[in-house]
This record gives sequence, C-alpha cells and structure tokens, in this order.
Amino acid sequence: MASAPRMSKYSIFSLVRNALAYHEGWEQVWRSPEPKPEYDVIIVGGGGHGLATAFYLAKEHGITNVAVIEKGWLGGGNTGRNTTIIRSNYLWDESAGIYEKSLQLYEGLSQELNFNIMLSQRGVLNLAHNLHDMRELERRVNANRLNGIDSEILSTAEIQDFIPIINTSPKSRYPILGGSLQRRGGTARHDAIAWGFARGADQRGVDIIQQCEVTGIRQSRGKVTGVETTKGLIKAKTVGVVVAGHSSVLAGMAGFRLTVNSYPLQALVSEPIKPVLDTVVMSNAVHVYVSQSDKGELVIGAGIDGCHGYTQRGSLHVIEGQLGALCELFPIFSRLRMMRQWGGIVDTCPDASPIIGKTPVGGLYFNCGWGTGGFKATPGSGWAFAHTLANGEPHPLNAPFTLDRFTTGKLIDEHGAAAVAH
Amino acid sequence: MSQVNRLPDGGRIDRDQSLAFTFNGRRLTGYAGDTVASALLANGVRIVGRSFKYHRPRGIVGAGPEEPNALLQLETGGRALPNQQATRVELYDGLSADSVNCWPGPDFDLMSGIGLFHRLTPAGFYYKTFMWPASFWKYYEHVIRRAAGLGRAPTAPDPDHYDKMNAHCDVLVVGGGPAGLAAAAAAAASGARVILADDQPELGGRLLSERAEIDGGPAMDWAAAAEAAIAGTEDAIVLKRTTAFGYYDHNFVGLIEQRGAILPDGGDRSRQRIWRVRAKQVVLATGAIERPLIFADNDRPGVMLAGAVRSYVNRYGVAPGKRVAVFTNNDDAYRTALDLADAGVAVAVAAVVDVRHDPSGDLVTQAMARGIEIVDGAAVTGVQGSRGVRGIEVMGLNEAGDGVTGAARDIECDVICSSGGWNPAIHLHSHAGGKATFDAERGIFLPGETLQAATSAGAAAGTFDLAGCVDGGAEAGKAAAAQAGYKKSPRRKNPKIATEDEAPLRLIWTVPTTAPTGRRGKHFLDQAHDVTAADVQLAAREGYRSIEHAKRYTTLGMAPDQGKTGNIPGMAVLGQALGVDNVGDVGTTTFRPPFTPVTLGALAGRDVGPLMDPVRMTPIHHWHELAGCTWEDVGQWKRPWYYPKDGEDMHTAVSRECKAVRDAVGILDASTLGKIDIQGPDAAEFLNRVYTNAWTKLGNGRCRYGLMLGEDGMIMDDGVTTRLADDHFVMTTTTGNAASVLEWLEEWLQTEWPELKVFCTSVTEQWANATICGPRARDLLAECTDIALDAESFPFMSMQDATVAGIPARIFRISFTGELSYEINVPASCGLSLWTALINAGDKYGITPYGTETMHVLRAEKGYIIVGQETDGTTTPQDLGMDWIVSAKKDFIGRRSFAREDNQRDDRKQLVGLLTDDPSTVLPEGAQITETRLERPPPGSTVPMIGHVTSSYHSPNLGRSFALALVKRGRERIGENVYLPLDGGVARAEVTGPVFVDPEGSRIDG
Amino acid sequence: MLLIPCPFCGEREESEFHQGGEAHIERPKNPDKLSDAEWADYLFLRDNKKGLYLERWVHRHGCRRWFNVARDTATNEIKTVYKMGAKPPRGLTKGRAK
Amino acid sequence: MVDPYLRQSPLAHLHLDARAANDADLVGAGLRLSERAHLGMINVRGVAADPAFAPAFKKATGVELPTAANTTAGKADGVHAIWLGPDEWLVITPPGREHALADKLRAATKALHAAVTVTGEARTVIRVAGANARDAIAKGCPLDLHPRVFGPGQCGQTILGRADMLIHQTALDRKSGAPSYDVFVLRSFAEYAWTWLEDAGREYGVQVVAAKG
Ligand SMILES: Cc1cc2nc3c(=O)[nH]c(=O)nc-3n(C[C@H](O)[C@H](O)[C@H](O)COP(=O)(O)OP(=O)(O)OC[C@H]3O[C@@H](n4cnc5c(N)ncnc54)[C@H](O)[C@@H]3O)c2cc1C
Ligand SMILES: NC(=O)c1ccc[n+]([C@@H]2O[C@H](COP(=O)([O-])OP(=O)(O)OC[C@H]3O[C@@H](n4cnc5c(N)ncnc54)[C@H](O)[C@@H]3O)[C@@H](O)[C@H]2O)c1
Ligand SMILES: Cc1cc2nc3c(=O)[nH]c(=O)nc-3n(C[C@H](O)[C@H](O)[C@H](O)COP(=O)(O)O)c2cc1C
Ligand SMILES: [Zn+2]
Repeated sequence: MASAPRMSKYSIFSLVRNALAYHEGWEQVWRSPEPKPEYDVIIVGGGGHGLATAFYLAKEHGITNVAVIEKGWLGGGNTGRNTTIIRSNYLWDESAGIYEKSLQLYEGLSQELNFNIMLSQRGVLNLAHNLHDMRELERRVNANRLNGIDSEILSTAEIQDFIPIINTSPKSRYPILGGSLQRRGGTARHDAIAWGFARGADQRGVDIIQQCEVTGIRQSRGKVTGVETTKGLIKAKTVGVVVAGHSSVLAGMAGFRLTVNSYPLQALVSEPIKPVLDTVVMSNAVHVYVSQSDKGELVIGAGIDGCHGYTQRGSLHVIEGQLGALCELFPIFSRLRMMRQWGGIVDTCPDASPIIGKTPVGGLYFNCGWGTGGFKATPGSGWAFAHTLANGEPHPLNAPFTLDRFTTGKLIDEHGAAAVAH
Repeated sequence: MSQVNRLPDGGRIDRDQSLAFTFNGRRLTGYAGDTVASALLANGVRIVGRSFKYHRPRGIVGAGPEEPNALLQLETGGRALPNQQATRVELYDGLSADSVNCWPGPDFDLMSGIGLFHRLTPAGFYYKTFMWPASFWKYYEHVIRRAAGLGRAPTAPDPDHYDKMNAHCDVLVVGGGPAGLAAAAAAAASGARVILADDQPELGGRLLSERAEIDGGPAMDWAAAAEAAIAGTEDAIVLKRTTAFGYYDHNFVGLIEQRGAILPDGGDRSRQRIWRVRAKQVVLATGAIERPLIFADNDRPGVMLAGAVRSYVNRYGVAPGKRVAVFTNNDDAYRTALDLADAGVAVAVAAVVDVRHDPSGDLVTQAMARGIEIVDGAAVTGVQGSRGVRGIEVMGLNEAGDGVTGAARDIECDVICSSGGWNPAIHLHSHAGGKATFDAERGIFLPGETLQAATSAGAAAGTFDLAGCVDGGAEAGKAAAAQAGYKKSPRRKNPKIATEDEAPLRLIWTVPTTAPTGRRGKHFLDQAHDVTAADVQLAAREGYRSIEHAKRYTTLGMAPDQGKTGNIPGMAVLGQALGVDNVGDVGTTTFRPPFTPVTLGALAGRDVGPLMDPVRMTPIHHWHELAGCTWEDVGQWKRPWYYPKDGEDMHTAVSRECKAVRDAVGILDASTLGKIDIQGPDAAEFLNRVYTNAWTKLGNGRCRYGLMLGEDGMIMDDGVTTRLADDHFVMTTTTGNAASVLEWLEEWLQTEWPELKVFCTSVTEQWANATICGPRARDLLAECTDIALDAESFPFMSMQDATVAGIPARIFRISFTGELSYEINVPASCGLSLWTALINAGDKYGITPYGTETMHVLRAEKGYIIVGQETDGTTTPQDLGMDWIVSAKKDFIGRRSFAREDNQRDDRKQLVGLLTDDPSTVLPEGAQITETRLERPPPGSTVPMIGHVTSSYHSPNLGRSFALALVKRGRERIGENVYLPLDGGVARAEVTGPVFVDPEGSRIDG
Repeated sequence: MLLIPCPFCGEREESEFHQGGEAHIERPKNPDKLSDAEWADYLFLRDNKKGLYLERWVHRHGCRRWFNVARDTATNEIKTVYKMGAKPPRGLTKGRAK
Repeated sequence: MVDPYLRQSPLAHLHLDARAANDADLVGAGLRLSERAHLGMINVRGVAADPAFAPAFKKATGVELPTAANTTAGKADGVHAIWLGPDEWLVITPPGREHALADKLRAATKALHAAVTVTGEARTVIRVAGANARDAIAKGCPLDLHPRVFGPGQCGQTILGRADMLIHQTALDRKSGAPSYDVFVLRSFAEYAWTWLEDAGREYGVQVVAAKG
C-alpha cells in the first residue's frame, strides 16, 4: 500500500541545511489527500487520540490503509485547547495502568515521533485545603506508589520551599494543609502532540483527511460498513470514533446512546511574563489550576461550566470564580492580565473515566469520555485503541473501560483524582 | 526644550501641566494629556524595546490598543505592571517605565546577537530540534523559558483592590467615537436606559485625532455637545477609560473601567472595576484599526501607522520625526501628509509613496496642491537604518503588484507612515458567535449575522466616512432603543458634514522587494511575536495550511496585542501562499475575549482575602473562638476541631476530650447539621422512597436512622429523622450535604412525584444544637429541665419538647458516640445562652467541650461511618455491613442497582476494623492494604492492593491505635493479618470487626 | 453567561441556577421488571444533543423550583421554558443527538 | 416565650448599637446599615391555586396573599408577606409575634395542603439605606434594581456576593428619595453579608444606624 511518501528527519543538521536554502526545501508535515473509496480502518476525529491511534495502528500493527477523518483542522478540538497537564497519579488500578502507560510513552515521544513535543516534567502539585482533601491525597499517593507511580506528600512548609510565590498563610480562607506531588508529571506542547502524531502517521501511509465531516454511519446487519462524509461515502469494516465532545452526536448517527454529557470547559492565558512558576499547581477545593508555559503565559483553568453545550465558549462567572481562587493562592498574580480565554467541549462520563472499546454495532469502536483530562492519556489511549481496532478485542489496559460497565455497575470512579479539570 | 519633537502648539494636551517621568532610568518630561507613547515620541525616543525573538530594536507603531511593540514594565515591587502598551498608559507625574525583554537596555541589548542566527530559527524551529540527547531537553527548556516571556510579575502582593458593578440597560453603546456618540444620543433621547463605554479618557474616538469639522465647527465641539446631551438624560451612564473586553451569551458584556487617578495605583478607590452589563440591545461602535503595509524591514523604529501619526500630531502635538514619508494604498493616509504639512516648519513631508497608479481622490488633489511629492505606482522596497529609519528605497510596482520594476530611488526620511487600509473592529461582534463576511474589494471583514441582540455602526460596520458614521450611529441607536421598547424618538437633524471623495484602495498584501520575500529584509506581520511573511509562507509550504495551524505554528496573533494589526495581512499572505482565489476564504482565526488584556485581580473582584468565601458561623461560634479552639473547615462552615488547653498538642487535647466524654460528659456544637422540616400527609411515604428503610410505622416522637442512596445504589447521605406528628417529620443530614439533600428531595418531589402531598422547608439555621454526651449527661440535663429523663420516660431514639435552662427546646436522644447523649435544639438566637448555661451547670461534672476530631474518634470506636470517609461514592450499605437498614419490602431510590452484577461480586470491599501489631502505630488514613507482606515496589512495578484505611486514630479509651478500613472480602478475613506498606516500612494489622467499644451497646442509657 | 427566564421569577442570571441534565427522563414505574441494560439506560444513557435540547434547571438561589428549558446547545439560544410535568411545546420534541 | 436577654442576633458580637451611637453625628454617608434583629418569620407553603388558600391566609394574617411574582403585601414595619415562589411565602412579624401567628395560620390552613414553619431564627435582616444603597448592593447582586424595574414593595430571592439573599425594597427614603432595602440572609452568613456591605459601601461612606425593630 501507500508507501511512506517522505522520510526526511528533523535534526539540527536538517535545520542548518534548510536554512542555507532559505527554508524552501522543507517537506509537508502531512499530505492533504483525497479520500479513497475504502480503507481497512477509518478513524473519525483528528484530535490527538485519533491521530495517535492511527500512528500506533501503523507502527505497532502494520495496518497502514487507514484514514483519519477530521471535520475541521487536525488538532483543533480539545487537543488544541487544553491546559496540557500530564500526570498518571490516578487512584484506581485500572486508571493507573492506562495513564502510566501513557506517561511512559510520553517520556520517549519526541524521539519516537522525531518531533519535539516539549515534554516538561516539572512536577504536578495537588493542594489540600481541608482534612478530607488530605485524606484523599494520602489514599491516592499510597495507591500510586503501590502501582509503581512516583508520588509523594508535601507538607505546607515543603510546598512553600518548592513554590516560593504561593500563599501558605494559615490565615487565608482555605489554608493549604499539604499537597501531593508527582515529579514526573508536567506539561507538553499540545499542538506538537497532534502534529507529531499526524506526521508520524502520514509518513507511514495513513491518509489524514481534513475539512471532511462524518455525517452518517453506514451499517448492514448490525455491522459497520463505512461512513458518510461531506466528501462522500467512505467504506471500511472497522471504524474507530474518537471525537471527544461530539461523541454523542456520532453515537446518535449509529443509533445508540452513550453515557457522556458534553460541557464547555474553559481556560485562559495571561500575558507572557518571565518565569515565576516552575510547577503545575492544582487545587480541587478552591477550584483552580495553573502552570506557566515555556513562552511565559500562565495557563489557567478550573472546572466545567454548569450546563451542557457545544458552543466552545463558556460563562464569564466561571472564570471570575477561578481567578478569585488564583489570586488567593498567588497574590502576586493579581496585577497580571488575562490575554485570551477560550472553551472546549468535553465529554464527561458519570464516573470520570473514559470509554474505550466495543459498541452495540459490530466493527464500530468508540474512544471517548476523557472529559476534562484526556490530554495526558493521548499516547496511551491511542496505543490501546489501536490494539483494540487491530485485534477486535481490547488490550488488558483498556478492557475495564467498557461501555458495558454502566450496565454491570463496575464503574471506575475517578472524581477525586480527576479533580477540577486538568 | 527637551521635548524635541513637540510641536509649538496644538493638541489636546495641557502645556501648563508638565509631568516628569523616567524611561529606563532617563528623566524626561511630558504634559498632562500625553500617553507614555506620545511623551516618549515628544522626547525623541525611538527605540522602546527589543523584539521577542530576534531582539531587533523596536519603536512605537500605533497610538492605541493595536500597538505591538511598545510594551513597557511600569513601576516596581507590588505595584509593578508588566507589558503595558505605552500607547494606552496616560502619563502621570513620577511615572517610571522600563523596556521589557532586553538587557541591559533597548539601545544596547546583549541578546541582540540572537538575531545573527535568525536563519536558523524560523517559525517552529523548536519542534525540529533540541531532541538530542533526550535527557538534555530540560536544559534547553530552561534556556528557552528564560529567553521567552516579556515583563516581570510583581514581587509583592497587590496593594490595590478591585470591585465589580452589575448593571442593566436598554442600550449599551460600545465606543464613543462619532458613531457611538450619535447612537447613544439617539437612544438616550428616546428615553431608553443607556450605557456608553469608551476606552479613552475622552470621548470622541477618531475625532480626537482628526481635523474634521461638523456643522462648520471643530468636530470635537459636536462631540462635546453630544456627550453633554447623553450625560444630561436621566439614567444614562457614561463610562470613560472603560473597555468592553468581552461579549458573552445573551447580551452580557464585560467592561473594565480604570478608576484610579493613575493606572498603577487605585488610591482609596478600587483601581479597576468590572462592569457586568446585561443589555437589551448593544450597539458596537468600536471603530476600525488601521493595518500596516507589509514591506521589507517594516519594523524599523520610525515605521508607524499613518493614522497613529495623525493622532500624535493632532491630539498630542507631537511630530514623531522631522522628515516623514507616507506609504499607502489608500486615500486616508493623505490626511496624515496634509496634517503634517500643516503642522509647521518643524516637520517636512518627504513624499507620499502610493502603490496605486494615478491616485485621484479629493485628498490626493489637496496634497498635490500643497506641493507634496507623490510617487505613484510605487513600493517601498527597503528601509535604511537598523536602529531607526534613515530613509527608504522606492521602486516601481508591476501591474500584478507582486514584483518591482525600474530603478531604485532613495528618499531620505526618519518616519514612515504606513497605511494598508482600515479593518473594522469586529472583535466584540465575533466573541459571542457573530459571523464575519469578507469584503474582497476592500479586503476587510465586516460584521455578519449575529446570535445576539446587537448591531454594529460606524467604522466597525465598515462605514468609513464621517457623515456615514454619524448617520449610521444615530440610526443604530434609534433602532436599538425601539427594539428595547422605546419607540418614540425625537426628530433630529443630521449635522452637516462635508465628505471628501475617496478613491478605492489597492490591495497589496506583501510589498515586493528585489528578492523573494524573506531573502532581503524581513516583512513583519506580527511585530510582537516576530512573525514574518516568510514564516507564514513556510507554514504553508510545510503543510500547516489552515489559518489555525499557521497561527499556532508561527504564533501569529498570539501576543498581548492579539494580532490587531497583523492578523488580516497574515491571513492574506497565507491565502496567497496557498494560491486561493479569494484570500477571505482562508478566514480569520477565532476572536476571543478579552479585546485588550484584563487584570486578573479585577476579574476576581472583591472575592479575595476575607471575602473570598463566606465563613459560615454557628450561633456559638464566638464562644469557641474565645475558648481557643482550632478550626476545621467543613464546606463553608468553621467547626471547632479541638480545644487545646495551654501547651497541649492535638493528640493530648483530643485524648483528654475523648476521655471526658466516655468518663464524664462532653459537649459538642452540632448546629451545622442539616435539618429539613417535612410536612404533609404523604411525608412517611416520601421517606419510604428516599431512604432505604421503612418509615410508615415509626411512632410519633420517635427517631430513626436512615441511609440515602443515589439511584446508582451508592450511599449519598445519612442522618436521623424524627416523627413529630403523623404528617410531620424533621430530617437531619450531614453538615456538608445539607443544601444538596434538600435540593435532592425537592427534585424528586417536583419532577418525579408531584402527586405526593409533601412540603420541605430547611430549618438548619432555625435551631442551634448543643449535644451533651457521656455518662453524666443525664445528671447535667436534669439540672436544666423538669422533664423525666430516665430511660423509660425518655428512651433512646426518641424526642421530647422541653424547656432547658429556660429556653424552649427539642431534645433528641440520639447518639453518635455510643454514650448516653442528648441533642438539645433551641432557637438559634438562644444557642449561646443554652451553651453557656450547660457549661456552667456542667462544671461540677467536668463538662468538656469537644470538637470534630474527638467526635470522629468516638464514633469510629463504635464503628459508625462518616459519609465521605467510609464511603467514596462506590460504597453500598451492604459493603458497610448495613444490610439491616435496607428494606426488602419496598422500592426506594437506588434499590434496583443492587441487583447489578458488580454489586453481587463476592470480592467487594467491606468495612472492617484493623488493629496494628504495634499498638502505638496510628496508620495514616488512606494507607493501602496488601494481602501479603510486600514492600513498596520500585517505580514501574506494581503490588496488588486489597483495600485502604478510611479512619484511623489513637484511642485513649482503648489505650491503643485502631482503624477502620474497606477491605476486599473483609468480613471473611476477620482474625487474619493484612499488611500496609508505609513510608517507614511495612506495618502488620489484624482484621477485626468494626466495633471497638461497647459492642453490646450497654452504655447508651448511661 | 445565560439569561434564563425562570417561569416563576422572570429573567435571571445563569449564576442563580443549576442545570440538572436532560429533561423528561422518567423513573421507571417498575424497576424490577427491567433488565440491567434497561436500568442502565435510565440511569446513565443520555441524548446529549447538539442542537435543540430539553433540559431541567432549578432556580437554586431563587424560588428553588425546577422547570424545563428548551435550549439550542450549539448556540445557547433559549427557545422557551415550561413547567415540570408539561409536555414540550409543539415542534420542540425530544430526539437523539444530531 | 424566651426572655429577650437570652437571645442573641447573629450580628450581636459586632456591637452595632455602640457603633450606631458612635456614628450618630456622621453626615454624608451614602450607605446606612442597621440590623433588624429578631423579626418573626414564618415560612408558609401552600397551593396558590386552591381557592380556599388565599382567604385562609388573609384571615390568619390580615394580609393579602401576594401571588404575583416578586411582590410583597402588608406594611414593612408590621406584618407583611413576601412572595418566595409559586407555593412559598415568608410572613414577617414584629419580634415575638411569630408563634401566635403561626398557630393561627396552621389553624386556618388545617384542612388544606399547606405547611407552616417558623423560621425567623434562621435569618437576620440588614436594612440597607442611603443614597448609594442601590450601588452598594449592585456590586454583588445580579438583579436589576433600577426603579423602573424594581420598586417599593418588590422582592426577589437572589445572590449577594457569595451568599443567598432575599431582598425587599421597603420604601423610598424620605430624606434622599433613595430606595431602602431589607436584605434577608441566613444567620450563618450574617457576618459575611454585613462585612461585604460595609466593604462595598466604603467609597460612599458607611453609617451604622440603630435598628428600629
Ligand atoms: C480547557 C480544557 C482544558 C483541559 N486540560 C487538560 C489537561 O490539563 N490535561 C489533560 O490531560 N486533559 C485536559 N483536557 C482534556 C483533553 O483536552 C481531552 O481529553 C483530549 O484532548 C481529547 O482528545 P481527543 O483527541 O479525544 O479529542 P479532540 O482533540 O477534541 O478531537 C476530536 C476531533 O473530532 C473531530 N470531530 C468531531 N465530530 C466529527 C465528525 N462528525 N466528523 C469528523 N470529525 C469530527 C473534532 O473536530 C475534533 O478535532 C482539557 C480540555 C479542555 C477543553
Ligand atoms: N477614511 C477612512 O479610511 C476611515 C477609516 C476608518 C475610520 N475613519 C474615521 O474614523 C471615524 C470612525 O468613527 P467611529 O465612531 O465608527 O469609530 P471611532 O474609531 O471614532 O471610535 C471608536 C471608539 O471606540 C473605542 N473603542 C473601541 N473598542 C472599544 C472597546 N472594546 N471598549 C470600549 N471602547 C472601545 C475607541 O477607543 C474609540 O474611542 C470616523 O471619523 C471615520 O471617518 C475613516
Ligand atoms: C496551552 C495553551 C497555551 C496558549 N497560549 C496562548 C498564547 O500565548 N497566546 C494566545 O493568543 N493564545 C494562546 N492560547 C489559546 C489559543 O490561541 C486558542 O484560543 C485556543 O487554542 C483555542 O482555540 P480557539 O480560540 O481558536 O477556539 C493557548 C492555548 C493553549 C491550550
Ligand atoms: Zn425562580
């Protein structure tokens, strides 16, 4: 099948070589092919998860006759609008398994993709402001460590040492009682994840078809046969749907319902400033989290908006609330300014865990429900979903995350660990 | 005179008020009415900073929110303000400003060497490198981080405060230029409630910068009259220095007002105020933003926007240079040439370079008449002078506009006024989902369909002539008022405004030079982020073809100015690189709030410090405080955690309190418990449905414990409910869930069971609750009341009305500690009286106030659960061994879920007790449990867990530690050992039943 | 920032309300007769529609009444509100995500 | 009946009387605050559509049942009724009269589906008056309090800062013509609400005035 179109590698040497040629020799990161009538596998949704799935299908399973179909521009969904926090310190074994796999993949991803994703393992600190928080953190840290995940408790004094600008005054309304730190956690450059996976998948022959919306899911005798799109019918016997906030819309096309609800989740950035914050700081109790990007902006988020929505924007009062909390935690941020705010559409599950696997329709698989926290899972989710699509059965890492768990009751309740978005 | 560029007269500055300020330590002066930018220009300062990536010298470009370069650090310490646009900061006496992103200063910047490597650092170069060796990225990152960022954060907490104002109006007009003034005046005249907001210190908009005339006089006279008329109408609010920063759903608009006399210091007032405006109708008269022509080295200090130069000349009395060239594709820029030519001898117009052949509008004719040289059909192909413009190279432009012809000619000049036309400021229109349509003739986006009740007027709507702006504004204002219900509008006469005939512009998106773009000089699109046309072309070449990809790959438009000048040219450059026919098809990136950056502290408002969140206080709160308790935050409540006596640590205090309750009597403030009054003939049936157990047969005056589940079968809340009469119950809930349980009950009543005749009313705060508890509780109570207290007259789980210490009370004999206990409820206002009466009377029994920690120890000794501690949203009554409370005879919320497969698993976690081998080891709550002795594994490998510790304390009554835990198959394991890998090694514990004290319940009656 | 017309109190700011999810999900009369899958359907499966969406709100900081709202989740336009127990107004019927 | 000396309003510890005495000669304060402590309050639930309900209510209280949304009936310094919702009202009485009135209400509605609950202990009332009363409240209340929309006798349950509030515009101030409001808050939030209002009023000048009951 379609052999790798180009294979030029990125390196300091290629940069110098191209500089001498006025950068006119660079190849396309990905092609813009017209869809073929049929593929072995179609992936609907060109976000990080969809592209990672395509990449691992090609790389790990040798399946390259694959199309990724994206209605807008690749990476333009939640992948392009998240606050880039990466960590694996989840409570339950099932979650720990898949998120830790993901973090491990992240750790080698720049090299694997030959695309610098700027993984910055600067540590993620979760704050506790009351005894209940403290207990929950302690429980999670203990569970993490038995699951082989680095995690530690910091005292208030240690937090102050670690982050000199944080307000640990016992007089604040909700004083900081302690925190948990995952040092391997951090951030990565979100766009680079999408672009790196896209480039890697494209190099292995995957067709990435942008500006092409899936409008229907064709089935025959309970099995999927293809998808209708704004560029016509495209056939495939295996279809993986990875459309995050739009999952219910796609499920509706296929004739079933999901357990997800779509909400706006907002984030904002401050104007860029010189480095003041070297760690990701999150607080459930006062509802805010913040990190500083390599470019200098503070990247700030909180919980989801109060009502369903597909508008990709949210309500100002949510932002107002989160900034009250932020200025309490970091009084020196009060005079900095918000430069831009935006929203994404997150698909939340009742137990704050994802759904990755089979659906009532044969050959049709869904990967959704990552809600406020799936960026960190991107490589792991793609890796496991690729396995699922390639084998028709889930990998043990994603086997617990079935849609069926809502029938059996075997939920994986990660509300505590999922936190205020992340 | 030090202000070398100050014109001898003119401008709206107050020359009698001289203001001293410093720039990078240099002492300078300006006048009241100046901005920092105009004052710097007046003083001949050209280089104000260094560019983001290449550290090129940069000067002032604009005169308003479009400014990409002049971002200054204002003041220091706690009052520091980074990244302030010099064009928007009003000058004040003593102002101190510094350049950002350069060291030691903008004139000589050590980092400027970076520029030499510019060829190695095109857009996105970092994605392609810094990957080897893998472990080195963190060092590279460190360097990148230090190099990035602009200004510096303050170094101390903000000394200022901020506030907010909610406001409502019929018509909100954003922008106080001619269109906005006309709109607001028309709307106000109709009787509508009007808010007019403008971000400048004076109303007038562009009129402040122009020499326009209305009705034969200066246009600003007309503006002043309009302002007076608006301000004179009842209910109109005119807000200056107020920026509409975001337009949200349902006509909600956020404004930010600068209130302090000077920007960095609010004085006594809030420094800034957020106005949260809900308008019936909005008129957007936000004007237009000029865009530059994109030519080689168009970032040299001295290259400015033509309209901005007009502002400096007319508004601030400053000529930014001595010999000024104009480079334009339209007629409007000729106004700059004319105004400069009229400004006096101090400044000369070198030439107007026009990309059009034979330009012909009225203004062109005037310029010719003034003897200004016009070089038509020409392009600026190069700029001389790297630290400031010294001259330009001009060549002919070919027919297609993509190449140059003829011989190069140099023109000496020190300022270049560049104009590529004006873009309507459609930002606000777009924030809340409004569409934009492309006008290919003029190369601009116009406001299209909107989801909001809004109209755009004036330049914001693409009307560029003054008469049209005034007229369109008035029409829009009138129509908006009519939409809001104010139909009558007084007749108005259109003011007389002469309109010059202007010829169409010629769209040249990148001005060609003698070499392909990027090979000779740099064509900057986004000066703030150092993004060039070549960068965008590279993005296109590499496949980042969507405007959104190109934006993110090059960072075009992502700086604090959000691409106000560069985005549209950037879009066009991309369109041309992709070869699309209509560059408008490329589309814009999404406009997002805020229009200009908004202070985080202002968005937080007054919800910081002591007002960050209410502290809920019980009626006895201040007694506890005087008693020196430590507090526990429970939701918004403060509850006494424990009461340390002099020198006591927590452990000693809690032990003392625990002993007192088991040996004598303790007293607890339980006022925070939720209390819900439930009345109606169907009240018992209702309880049957919301609780797991049965309620119909509960006798009057009797109490019963209940568990409430979610429909998923998991425990949600618990509490004791008492029957006061056949049709009257009072329910208690946990402190944290008081509000949510009431809402839950209402939800079921209102949405699912409207046929039930039941009313619920919260009485949580109606009652104060002092709970006395311990073997001497009866003796104590007997001293304060007349009712019979023996176990027969007042049995466990019953309630009586009585008088306690003279106060009418409801006494509940229920117990959360296993001891004889009376929960005495009195009207809240009497809570403190009751408490002090009991404390006084209890003195001889050794009464001891105890806090939540002791309460937790005591209840755990009895194996009583706490929702949220022994449960975590995945716990069923059966898991806790509470099958006894689950009725098999009736349906209730959550019951059906028990039958599901996962609830039938035999390895579910069950509540048990744990006793460590070492009685002094208090296990950490949250410790995980293993079946066999296993150390904590090295990272990367795992150890199977079978449960975790939910509660763990030292018990003075047991003389040892104990714990409750949820353990897989826990009840089967009673008597076996389990292990807990901890920080200091592995602890071993025996699994026991969950009840440690008085399993027979013999203490309950005292 | 929605402006929600409470059918009882009139137009009020979104922050006074709480959204309670999809409307018209009736509790099954006889849960025991349902299969686990049917029960899961009632408990968890939702239309989560993009476009016209029927949802329940409670005026939490106002009159504390629950009511229904027909809102377009793609634009946030509120078409109408109606009381609990009332059928959705004509033309605004419940349906799958589109 | 409880002796009054036993009772403490939720703001008692702020010693407002002393502050009022202190502020007595203050002129020009734009915001005047006082606590109307210990007002009697009765929460009444009933079915407005039941034709017997409004008459029963009137009979017991002497006040017309306000059935229009956001309205009140009766005199703000005597017995009055505040609309809380379609089936919920708050009856306000002068201090000490609530139990007797509640009994009357219970008797009058005995045959109806109604619930009568004394709830005055759960709240306190802060009277907010002065030329800037509306401005101060508007800093944290999303309701439109403009006189064209919200006049004397009107009420609303809404938010003040981060607390719930029931606001009732009692009258126009005789001196200034400015509206005066009764702000009802739960007693646990009383100190927050008071502090919040004082803080909001700082720029206008705040005068603590003695309560008139
Ligand atoms: C503000 C915000 C902050 C967040 N912060 C974090 C964080 O800090 N850490 C973290 O781990 N996670 C975070 N998340 C969550 C994270 O962003 C997502 O879970 C993750 O990016 C989901 O990736 P995805 O590839 O599944 O979805 P997306 O990136 O949303 O991709 C789905 C794609 O499907 C496409 N699509 C939809 N419908 C169709 C159709 N009919 N046809 C074709 N294509 C279609 C969409 O256009 C989209 O591109 C955050 C989310 C948001 C919104
Ligand atoms: N001939 C041309 O090419 C041309 C082009 C554009 C404009 N003009 C002239 O400019 C004038 C346009 O009049 P107008 O009233 O439409 O606009 P204006 O530019 O005169 O006034 C707009 C006002 O709105 C303010 N503003 C913008 N955004 C704001 C926000 N978000 N919040 C608060 N204030 C904001 C601006 O500071 C300004 O004061 C006319 O005189 C017109 O002739 C001419
Ligand atoms: C981690 C992160 C950092 C961002 N930093 C910036 C920034 O520095 N400047 C900027 O204008 N936008 C920044 N954005 C916001 C984007 O411009 C954009 O708003 C976001 O990707 C959502 O897309 P949309 O606004 O086009 O819908 C950032 C976004 C993310 C996710
Ligand atoms: Zn209401």
